[in-house]
Amino acid sequence: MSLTAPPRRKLLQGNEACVEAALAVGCRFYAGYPITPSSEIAELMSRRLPQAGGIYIQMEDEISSIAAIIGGSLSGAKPLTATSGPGFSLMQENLGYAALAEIPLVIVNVQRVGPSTGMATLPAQGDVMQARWGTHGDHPVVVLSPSTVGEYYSLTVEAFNIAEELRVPVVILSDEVVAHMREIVDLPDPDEIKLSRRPQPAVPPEQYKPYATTSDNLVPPMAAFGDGYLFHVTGLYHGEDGFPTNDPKTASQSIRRLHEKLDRAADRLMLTDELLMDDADVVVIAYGSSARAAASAVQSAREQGVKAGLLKLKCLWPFPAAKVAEVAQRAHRILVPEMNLGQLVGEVERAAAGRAPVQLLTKVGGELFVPEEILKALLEV
Amino acid sequence: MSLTAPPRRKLLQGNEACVEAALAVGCRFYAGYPITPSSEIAELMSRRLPQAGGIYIQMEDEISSIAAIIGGSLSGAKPLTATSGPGFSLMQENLGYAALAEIPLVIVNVQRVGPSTGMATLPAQGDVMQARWGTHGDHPVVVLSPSTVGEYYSLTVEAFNIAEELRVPVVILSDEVVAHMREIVDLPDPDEIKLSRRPQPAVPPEQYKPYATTSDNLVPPMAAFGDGYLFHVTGLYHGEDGFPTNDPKTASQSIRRLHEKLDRAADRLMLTDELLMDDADVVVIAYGSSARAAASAVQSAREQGVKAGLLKLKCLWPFPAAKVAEVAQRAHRILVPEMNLGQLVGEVERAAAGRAPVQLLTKVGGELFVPEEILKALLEV
Amino acid sequence: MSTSAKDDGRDVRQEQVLDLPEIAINRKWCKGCGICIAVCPQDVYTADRDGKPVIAQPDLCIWCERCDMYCPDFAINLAGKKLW
Amino acid sequence: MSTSAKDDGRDVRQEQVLDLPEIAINRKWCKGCGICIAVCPQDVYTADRDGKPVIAQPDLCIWCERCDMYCPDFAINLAGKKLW
Amino acid sequence: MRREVRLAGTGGQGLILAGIVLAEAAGLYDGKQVVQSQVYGPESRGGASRADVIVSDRAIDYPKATTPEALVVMSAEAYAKFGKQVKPDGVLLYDSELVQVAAGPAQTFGLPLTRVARDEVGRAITANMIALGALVELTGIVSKEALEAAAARRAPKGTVDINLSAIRKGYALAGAAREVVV
Amino acid sequence: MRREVRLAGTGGQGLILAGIVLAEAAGLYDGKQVVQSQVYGPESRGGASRADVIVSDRAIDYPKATTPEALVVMSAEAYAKFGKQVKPDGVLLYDSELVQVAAGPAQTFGLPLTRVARDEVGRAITANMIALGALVELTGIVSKEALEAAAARRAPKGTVDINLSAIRKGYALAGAAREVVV
Amino acid sequence: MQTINSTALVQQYFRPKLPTIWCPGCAHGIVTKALVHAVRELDLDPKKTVLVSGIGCSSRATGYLDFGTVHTTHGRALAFATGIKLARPELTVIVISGDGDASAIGGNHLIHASRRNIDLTLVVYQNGTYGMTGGQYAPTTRTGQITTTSVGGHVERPFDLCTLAQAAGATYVARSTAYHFDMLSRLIVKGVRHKGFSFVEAISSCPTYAGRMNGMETGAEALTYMREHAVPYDGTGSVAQGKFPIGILHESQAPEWLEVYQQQVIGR
Amino acid sequence: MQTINSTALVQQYFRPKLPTIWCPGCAHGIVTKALVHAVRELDLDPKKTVLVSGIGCSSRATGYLDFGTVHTTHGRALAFATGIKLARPELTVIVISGDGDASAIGGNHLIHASRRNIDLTLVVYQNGTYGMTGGQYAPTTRTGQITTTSVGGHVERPFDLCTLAQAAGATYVARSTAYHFDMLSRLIVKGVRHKGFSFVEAISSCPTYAGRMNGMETGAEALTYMREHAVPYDGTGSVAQGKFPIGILHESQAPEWLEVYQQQVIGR
Ligand SMILES: Cc1ncc(C[n+]2csc(CCOP(=O)(O)OP(=O)(O)O)c2C)c(N)n1
Ligand SMILES: Cc1ncc(C[n+]2csc(CCOP(=O)(O)OP(=O)(O)O)c2C)c(N)n1
Ligand code: SF4
Ligand code: SF4
Ligand code: SF4
Ligand code: SF4
Ligand code: SF4
Ligand code: SF4
Ligand SMILES: [Mg+2]
Ligand SMILES: [Mg+2]
Repeated sequence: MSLTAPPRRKLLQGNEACVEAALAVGCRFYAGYPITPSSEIAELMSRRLPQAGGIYIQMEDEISSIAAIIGGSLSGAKPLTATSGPGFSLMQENLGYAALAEIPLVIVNVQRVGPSTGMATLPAQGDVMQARWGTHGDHPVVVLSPSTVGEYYSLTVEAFNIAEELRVPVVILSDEVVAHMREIVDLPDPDEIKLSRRPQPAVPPEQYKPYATTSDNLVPPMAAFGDGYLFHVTGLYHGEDGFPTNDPKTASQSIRRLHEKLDRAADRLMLTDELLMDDADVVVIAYGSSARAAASAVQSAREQGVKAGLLKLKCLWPFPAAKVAEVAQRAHRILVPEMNLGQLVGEVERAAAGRAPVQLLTKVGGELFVPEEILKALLEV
Repeated sequence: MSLTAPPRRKLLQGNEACVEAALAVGCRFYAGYPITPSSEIAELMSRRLPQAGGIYIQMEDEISSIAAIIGGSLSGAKPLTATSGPGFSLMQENLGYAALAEIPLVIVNVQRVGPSTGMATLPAQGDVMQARWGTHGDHPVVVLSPSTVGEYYSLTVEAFNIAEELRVPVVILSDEVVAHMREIVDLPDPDEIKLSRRPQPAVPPEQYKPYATTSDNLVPPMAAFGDGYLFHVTGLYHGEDGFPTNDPKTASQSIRRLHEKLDRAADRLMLTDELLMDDADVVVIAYGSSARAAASAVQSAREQGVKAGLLKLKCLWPFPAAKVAEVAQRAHRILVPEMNLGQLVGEVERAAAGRAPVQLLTKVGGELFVPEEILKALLEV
Repeated sequence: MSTSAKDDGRDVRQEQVLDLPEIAINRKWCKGCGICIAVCPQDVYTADRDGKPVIAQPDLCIWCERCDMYCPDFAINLAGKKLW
Repeated sequence: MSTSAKDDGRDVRQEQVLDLPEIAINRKWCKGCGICIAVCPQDVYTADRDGKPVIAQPDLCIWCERCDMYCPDFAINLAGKKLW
Repeated sequence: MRREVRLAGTGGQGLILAGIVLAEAAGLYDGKQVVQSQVYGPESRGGASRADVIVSDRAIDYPKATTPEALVVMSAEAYAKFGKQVKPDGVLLYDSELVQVAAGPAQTFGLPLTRVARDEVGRAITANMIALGALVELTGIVSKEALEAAAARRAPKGTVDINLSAIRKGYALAGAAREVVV
Repeated sequence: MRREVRLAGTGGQGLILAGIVLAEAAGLYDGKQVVQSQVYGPESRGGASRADVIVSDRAIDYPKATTPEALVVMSAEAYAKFGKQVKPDGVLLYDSELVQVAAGPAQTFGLPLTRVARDEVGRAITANMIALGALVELTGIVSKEALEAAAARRAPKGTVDINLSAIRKGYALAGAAREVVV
Repeated sequence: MQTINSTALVQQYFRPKLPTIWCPGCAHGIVTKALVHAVRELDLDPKKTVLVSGIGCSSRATGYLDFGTVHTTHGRALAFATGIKLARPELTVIVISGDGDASAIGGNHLIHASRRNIDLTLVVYQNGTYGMTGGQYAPTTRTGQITTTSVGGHVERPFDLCTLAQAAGATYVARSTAYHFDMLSRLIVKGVRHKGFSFVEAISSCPTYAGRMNGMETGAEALTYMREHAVPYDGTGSVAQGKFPIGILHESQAPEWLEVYQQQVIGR
Repeated sequence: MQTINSTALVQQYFRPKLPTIWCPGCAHGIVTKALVHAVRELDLDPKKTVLVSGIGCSSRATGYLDFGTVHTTHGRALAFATGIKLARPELTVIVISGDGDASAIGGNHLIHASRRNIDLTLVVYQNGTYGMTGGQYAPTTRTGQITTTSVGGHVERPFDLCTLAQAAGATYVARSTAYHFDMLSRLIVKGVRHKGFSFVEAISSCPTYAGRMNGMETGAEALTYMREHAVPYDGTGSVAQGKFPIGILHESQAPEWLEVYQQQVIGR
């Protein structure tokens, strides 16, 4: 037993990696309602948070869970909640509130098979479009999707940082597979973890306008309650001063700014990995667990002489349309495997705009793609 | 005062037309929760339904409202609820239930400006994508959108009939403008109104399987509670017998059937109007209130020598992709005006697949398009 | 209460002590609901055409504060230091 | 209750009247929770290796119905017409 | 031809009902296309009230009034808000005892609507019908027969006569005023 | 090279923990890539239990075991469910007192895991560690040093020795059995 | 009450779906048996009876029972049931719910159903935890209790669901336990016969989580706990620390919703 | 209590946003005044005080008040407030809600906040209707009352919100009316001082809908109604038909959530 493990190398379950990352990046408030396959996040948080002086509270449902973390964020916390499809559906109204009022927060949706109760213990990628469009009205949202436990960790860190930097709700769309499997993660040194913090007001309280922004990134500084700044937060359309308005011009400007804010952060939000893409003729565009089978298939295809490549998307929304358009320009064919009946493929087709044929591979019923299924499609002519 | 009005000609407010149509097509159960700008539907229903022997109940929120109408449908009623964005967001979880369990019902969403509370008394078309994708998991849904009071009437009749024929939840996406304005409607003769009824079991109770289907349209016959048939209804994936299953094959088949069911009804669900489309070079694709300004603009453009045409969509989902593809083949240019930041335009682009350039016109902030805005875009070269 | 007593810890003699309040009506905020008129036990107010209060009989005021208390629109203020 | 009395309106003599129930255990449904064994006041059952009941001393049964009543898995049935 | 009119004042003056009567006159009795709309919202409570009516021979595409050819204003607030939106050569009809009107490009007709309603017709609430009568007299946007039929249809039981007499007062008042203007 | 093993039995036998120990042996001490997974769901309660471990030198793309080269079964139910999925030339290790195994293409090793745990190691719950020891002896999927280090790391306070001795019993049992088979 | 005769009960009222998914010793099976026992006593026609449940271990009961059955979404069973009943008043509608289902996510529907007094009977399988998701704390978890999200002991106070239902307006409020099987069954019978909304709290168990984490591994221990802590309701509700009253805790008359609606609104 | 002095109150605690959007005579303004009067009495520092409201006419109050203010989504004010308080315990958090907001869509948060006993004060502006959406019936609408969705008279029974909050576990429960201004203000003061969850029902009015449809057109009539129907709480709560008790209806001590959590969970 002279062997010693590298000190920061850990075997972690996906949901556990998420919890550790959240703690490492400064999350000290969690409000949630248990649901399979996300409940480990709640359970671990209930133990780990108080150790760090943070607070775990179980709310009466998912509606109040997201409401509570919005409240926590207003008090200055970096808050987290975790859920799965049914709970995510219930969170939609308040998710829209967070988007409009520009509240930094992170929601983990561990996808299982939907709609409705569906198949609670089996994985799917069926909430991709919902994550973008689930609440009423135009609204900005950032959606990340990990395919390994290590990514679950790093994207959780990213999620908090993006939320804070851009004052936007960030959704982590994981799934039952990545949530429950264990993999080796080399935890970063705490000092090396980027810890973004929402921009703070530079003006004294009397001059503070909670939605006035002078910076290029269009993100207004955000005071916390108790910091001495008095301001109003509302889910009504509001001007720079935060107060309700029915003025079409102000309303139009403010909703456009929210979207423009994400447009300007396009580079920041372009999180992709490329595998053998340099000379690829046939490109698989995949994300989450499906990307793992895809990676395997792409390598096998290469072995069989097909110039296959993989574009793995780690940030699904905003969708990297420019990148996909560029891929479509070069590739002969694009394959999109999804554990749903075709969701993100719509965006791929839209971005490809006829430049390359886009083929959808679907897998539903609670099963992962096996590499052979994707390989078969890669080898077709 | 010798003048007499045609007996079935009425000046109706949009929401009133919806109520009259619902009653005419056999709706006898309403459960809802008031919200601007839909509340007139509740108020009128509360008066009109008991006159017809039906029941109006106000529930504690929108979640229970849709739950109650699902229950009502299971007891054989043709039920209705009406809401607006915030309530529609709250209905999403149970809307998924209705889709998976194939419950006929109709939901009216009178769109106002979102996200969140937004601008409660001003119109928008911001819930178009949500209506398709708002709940978690793959699910089928039918979405109709009226642009006149007369259409509000006729599409309400259609909505109930489609819901019954296909065992699918149908959403009517109206908006504050069409809901609150009054127009002349020639009410159809009651005898001329089509009254579809969900297919009834042809087998005796012992042989009844609530999700077994033998007909080409893939719609399983539906018994009502109290009719002597004993069966189980669940939001879990289920086999033909209605009981939960985790079997990937059964699960996959059943979710695919739900989607295939709508595919097979494509003709039934292709509800479009064409204006000057025969030789149109520049085509406006519009729906709801925006289509009115578009119609005006198209006519003005013609007067100015531009071969403009309008394809008005009355059924937004399933999206008439084939039709749009065909239009894109012929047209030089497609214009899509939306009272949002670009929603259905994504589907138009996807269907056009690069065959014709697609230009989005957005209008947000609670204002309608004025015809001149669309005209200007039509006249551009 | 006696006039010579201290009130709020300050010497009451330094302030102007009145036996009638100064009634200020903010006509911009007033919505003419008529509450002040209805609750005044002394008929101090009458209504103008918009239902807004007109101070008709200031001398009858007993400084009961009802109008100030019940005006839903913060449109009435009774200023001054009560004599009693 | 006396054996000659009518029960449920039917003549009890036409059925087989027993002073011991026939205990049937459905081993497929039984999950070996041990409730029956624990609640039996007469130690009628012992447990097999899976914790499922074995009818060890049927004669001690006093037909109290606890095992039937408390088996959460509908795995025990006491058949027969009670003597009393 | 597309024609737009607007009736504006405060809640309780019955202007929405007047808009509906006008719309029914056009749509049910004159056989025209018509769109009637009004403003909703927090402001509508007790505060401002407004009804727009668009009448046309062919389908009405755009459903909102943009530059009404005739505007009836029955409160100062309504005048302040909408007074300038009336068409240059249009008709601005106002209650001369409630509203003060400045000179502008529209033809202005100040009529003592509420006073006549109260003192001559006998019920202040009929000011809206007097306004309708005057409006129709001045614009001919609907036929008088249609207006009267529509008003009779909507009038609460037992008030048909009083409403019709109010309308006719409106014709008369406007007729007289026009002569002055012309 | 990608190698897959599966441990299956009933809840309470500690097979998930065994899977984790194996995964940590590979990942933390042998420097391999590893994926450990298990089944969740209603069935997992009290009923069947299963842990899969995939070990590889390079990144593991597909995270589920498809045809494990070694299968440990500790209940009849588990054997019925997974017995056929083991690789043709693979290893089928079973508790000889709990499971009856039919002939098949895999090499079968019936060891009295639970009995040895109870009677020789002194705690029935260590059957899982005996199984791990045997598995490693037969497959070499991780080094023995790594296995022991990982087991020591996860062992509750005061139970390191007993767990290690169980593992070593596993080596010995499997070693003996292999000689019989070979 | 007749003898149990589980086999006959199963034959008459169950679907061929046994065994259940419930863990060994889980009292949900006993509560279900008491419920079906009551159905037999009431001689309900399965064709005119609908059982509605939410989501949770307890809510799985509907799948096994041969009636019209609906397994709805989490917390919403009462709202679905409201529609089922209103659209077809001749149906007998019984709702099965867990404590989490009925009082966490579904708490609002519980109080509103209590207030409205529509003729429904709700049976809550109360095991003080969310069994289905792995034993986290629930609104019914006792202070100090260990759960998977309160490993050091729970800090909140639990609802007294009967008190809550009564305060919200329920006209029939009763509690029994799986151990007090006959009483439970009788209380359900009375609840179904009661015109208006009936609330029955059935103390159940979760050996796998709540039990195991709090020193009551077995289903039998849970039954003993119920025997030792339940005391018959004495009309005041005051019981010794840690004990709880069982029996009919409240009964009153108020107009049933549908009856009033039919008379006063439709009949107008 | 000091004199009202509305102008001083407005200057000290209001934003320059008056007049309000409330209809003429709506008592929401009076209740708000009583609330701010209490704030002055408590001498709360606006920088350490957060007011949270839902959606409704009443919930618009937060926009006028110069504190940290949040106008949340319909029914969810208590849930937002929970997060605000937990993440920064030194804040004084007061929640403003309508009866619809608090007890229709928000009923579940009401009972859970009552149970948890986090140190929040809830003031419900209770006017027996949904004013904002046009006067439909609410869970607080009296039987027989006319509303825009019960034109023939309402058929349901209303909640007694105080009874409900108490049954759910609230440790401070009080009711007053806009008419009983001083008492209302005092009850709010005590509620804020009370450690734990405090529930204050403030009977308000809706002249535009509830009033007009039920023969009380004016705000003044509504005040008269309050005067005539409210009776001081006598310790039993029994009042004549149609009357309602006002005063502190319940007060008890229970551990405050954050205190226990900090001691027993974090401190472990
Ligand atoms: C919207 C939603 N949130 C959460 C869940 C996860 N969930 C399923 S059952 C349950 C609680 C079950 O507890 P209870 O109702 O007491 O039933 P038990 O399992 O204890 O019998 C939860 C939280 C869900 N299915 N849906
Ligand atoms: C989710 C949702 N549903 C419905 C509404 C519409 N709505 C706004 S306020 C309100 C009720 C207001 O009643 P109450 O809380 O009593 O306040 P009041 O206006 O009477 O003061 C409703 C139903 C909404 N905004 N959001
Ligand atoms: S203080 Fe009293 S008496 Fe004086 S004006 Fe006001 S209400 Fe009347
Ligand atoms: S109470 Fe206030 S708002 Fe009402 S009339 Fe008097 S001053 Fe005006
Ligand atoms: S009936 Fe009673 S005595 Fe007989 S076996 Fe069952 S529990 Fe034991
Ligand atoms: S009570 Fe039933 S399930 Fe439990 S051991 Fe006995 S027979 Fe088996
Ligand atoms: S988890 Fe608990 S409640 Fe669920 S079946 Fe098992 S023992 Fe029963
Ligand atoms: S609608 Fe009613 S509650 Fe709302 S402001 Fe007007 S009077 Fe007050
Ligand atoms: Mg439970
Ligand atoms: Mg209210």
